[in-house]
Amino acid sequence: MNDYFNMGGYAAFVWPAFALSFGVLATLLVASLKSLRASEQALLDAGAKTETPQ
Amino acid sequence: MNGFSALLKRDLKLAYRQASDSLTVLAFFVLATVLFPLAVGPEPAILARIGAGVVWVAALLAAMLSMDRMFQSDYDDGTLELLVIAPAPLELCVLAKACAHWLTTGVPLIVAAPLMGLFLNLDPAGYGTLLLALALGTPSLSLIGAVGAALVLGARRGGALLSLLILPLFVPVLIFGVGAVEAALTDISARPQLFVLGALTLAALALTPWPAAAALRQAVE
Amino acid sequence: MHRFANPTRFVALARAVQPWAMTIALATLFAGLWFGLLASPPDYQQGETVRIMYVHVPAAWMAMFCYTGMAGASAVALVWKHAVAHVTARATAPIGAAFTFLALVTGSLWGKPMWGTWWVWDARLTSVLILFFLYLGYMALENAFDDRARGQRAAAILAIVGAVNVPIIKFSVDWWNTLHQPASVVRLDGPSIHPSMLTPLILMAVGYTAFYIWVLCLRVRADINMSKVRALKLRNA
Amino acid sequence: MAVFSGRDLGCERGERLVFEDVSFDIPGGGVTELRGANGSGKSTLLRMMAGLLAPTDGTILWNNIPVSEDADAHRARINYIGHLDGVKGMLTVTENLRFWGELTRGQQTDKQIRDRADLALATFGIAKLADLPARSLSAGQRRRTALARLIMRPALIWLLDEPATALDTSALAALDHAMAAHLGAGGIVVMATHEAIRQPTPKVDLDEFARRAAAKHRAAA
Repeated sequence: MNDYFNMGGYAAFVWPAFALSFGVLATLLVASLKSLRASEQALLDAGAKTETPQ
Repeated sequence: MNGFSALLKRDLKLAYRQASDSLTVLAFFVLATVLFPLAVGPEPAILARIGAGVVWVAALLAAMLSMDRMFQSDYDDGTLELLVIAPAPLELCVLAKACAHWLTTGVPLIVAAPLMGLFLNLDPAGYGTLLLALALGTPSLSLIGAVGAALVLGARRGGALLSLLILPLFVPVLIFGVGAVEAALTDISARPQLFVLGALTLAALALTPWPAAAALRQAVE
Repeated sequence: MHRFANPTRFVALARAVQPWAMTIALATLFAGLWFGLLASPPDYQQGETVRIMYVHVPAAWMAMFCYTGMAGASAVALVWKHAVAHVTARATAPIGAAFTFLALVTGSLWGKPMWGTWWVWDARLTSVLILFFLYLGYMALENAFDDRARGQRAAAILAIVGAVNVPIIKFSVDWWNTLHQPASVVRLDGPSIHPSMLTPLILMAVGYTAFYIWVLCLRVRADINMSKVRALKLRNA
Repeated sequence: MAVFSGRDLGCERGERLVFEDVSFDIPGGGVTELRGANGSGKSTLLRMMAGLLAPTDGTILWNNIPVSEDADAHRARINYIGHLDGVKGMLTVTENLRFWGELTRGQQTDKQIRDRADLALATFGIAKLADLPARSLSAGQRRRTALARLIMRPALIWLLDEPATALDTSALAALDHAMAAHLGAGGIVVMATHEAIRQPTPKVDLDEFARRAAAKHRAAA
């Protein structure tokens, strides 16, 4: 199992590449989800019925 | 066409009366070029190797200095909104503005280029091609710059923003401009690069007035 | 807000598409990871580093795909004056920039073991770097104005001008790269792709596209909500 | 008889509804005042009539033909004086006026343009300032130079945005005189102003339109 993680000696390149890719995409996703929640809250505060009665 | 000539005549008259503007651009061009020997050392072989690139980068940055003010004064004093609704076509006005910018900025750079070549120990065989390449390339800098200047009208920190917008668009002109001079220096023909430079300028001449005019119209809306 | 070019229909569309995009994205990304990391052979020449291709190449494709989408939406927005198209273009920009950033970093991570340096002036990496600045220029211009509508229109024009220039930049960078071709540079994608490597690549590409649509739906809905909030505040003011 | 009209015009800037369902009909030889509180959209409506701003709703018509169908003809038909004077500080007063004449020269010769500029200077009493650089003029003198532009290019419709700002009594008299001549020749004047114009004129009251629209919304709610 251990030599698998070793990635034939290139572990220092393969794992960071995957980790970074999914890290950045996950951050983007979370930020977008958060901004949607905030906008729906702001819509409620402004007194309109929200566009999605979630 | 008389809209074009009227605006060009007025802009050249204005530039003549504020001659300091083009002189500062020229001074920047010389200064930027002089920085490189100070930075990389006076060793003639190195300077000769990077000379063409340095002259082109300095010329490009110098041309960009006065670009964001191309429409700014007309925008501030209300002339621009009158031009937008004048019966004269706005695209022609954009061409007149770009032409005035080229004459007041591009041409001085071309005239000063050989001196810069001297500073950078550029092989004199390359001077002719350098002048020709600058003459063919700088018009498209002014034309693409016109689009950028129209887009940043009224934006916060327009100058810095303008360079971020149009420097990527200057890359082809830079690559073929320097390529032409380096081809001439290695005595292979620089014709292909010069043809591409000419093509880029003709394309810019035909394509840039439309987005620039659209940008001006939405700027005065 | 009546001039908002039927936002309700667009919001309904976004809400309908979103769950589908989510499930497709998660499924294909998971499968892509599985195949990419476990179920595909190392390359006989590059060894395990070839696996980086599964995150690098899709990111580079998405960088181009998002910019084209942004330019298309901007063109629709300017021609048919659909404010919703502006919103789509504006929502696409950060996603496209993220993919471009990933393409650059993973490209550099892939280049280091092969060429020994973190950055190499390979033709495609250079073009993607310039594309990254086009994204930054779009986003910077978009919010450089006090009047939001001005920013949207100016950025839309820039996106179209940028889109026209991308092929010209690509052509000149390729030409420049072949001219200054240092002997040691190996072309980035190495040997022709072995079929067993194709499946993870395609899975990841589909996964990234579905992810883009998913996040796009989120950002568009958030943007339209905020516009409604501003309009309500103005009306009650 | 020519008529300049608007049907159910609406304008939305960003998320703000400036005005809606505004209609007007102005026959040849008629002067109309735009009335309304600050922010009611007087300048916006005037800019819309000038073609600087496309209406969000409704259409502007000339002889019942939408002006958008022939924008160039509409641009040739109007003369717009906005808040900004559109005067270049570095040029003299005459050069400023001649520029606007040359921009839309048509078949006029230089002499005709010069004579027309002299007439414009005389009409607004700034003949003695002719050779002064515009930057040394007072606000009122600059406003007179802007108004002189009305004479430089004959146009059927005068769109004046608070023309009387910074004008002294003699300038006001000159303006009235010029307007009377324009109206006598069948021209149209639309003016956004606060001063009471001496003779009673038809009005387009944007506050009235706003009240009606609000009432309609309440009725519909």
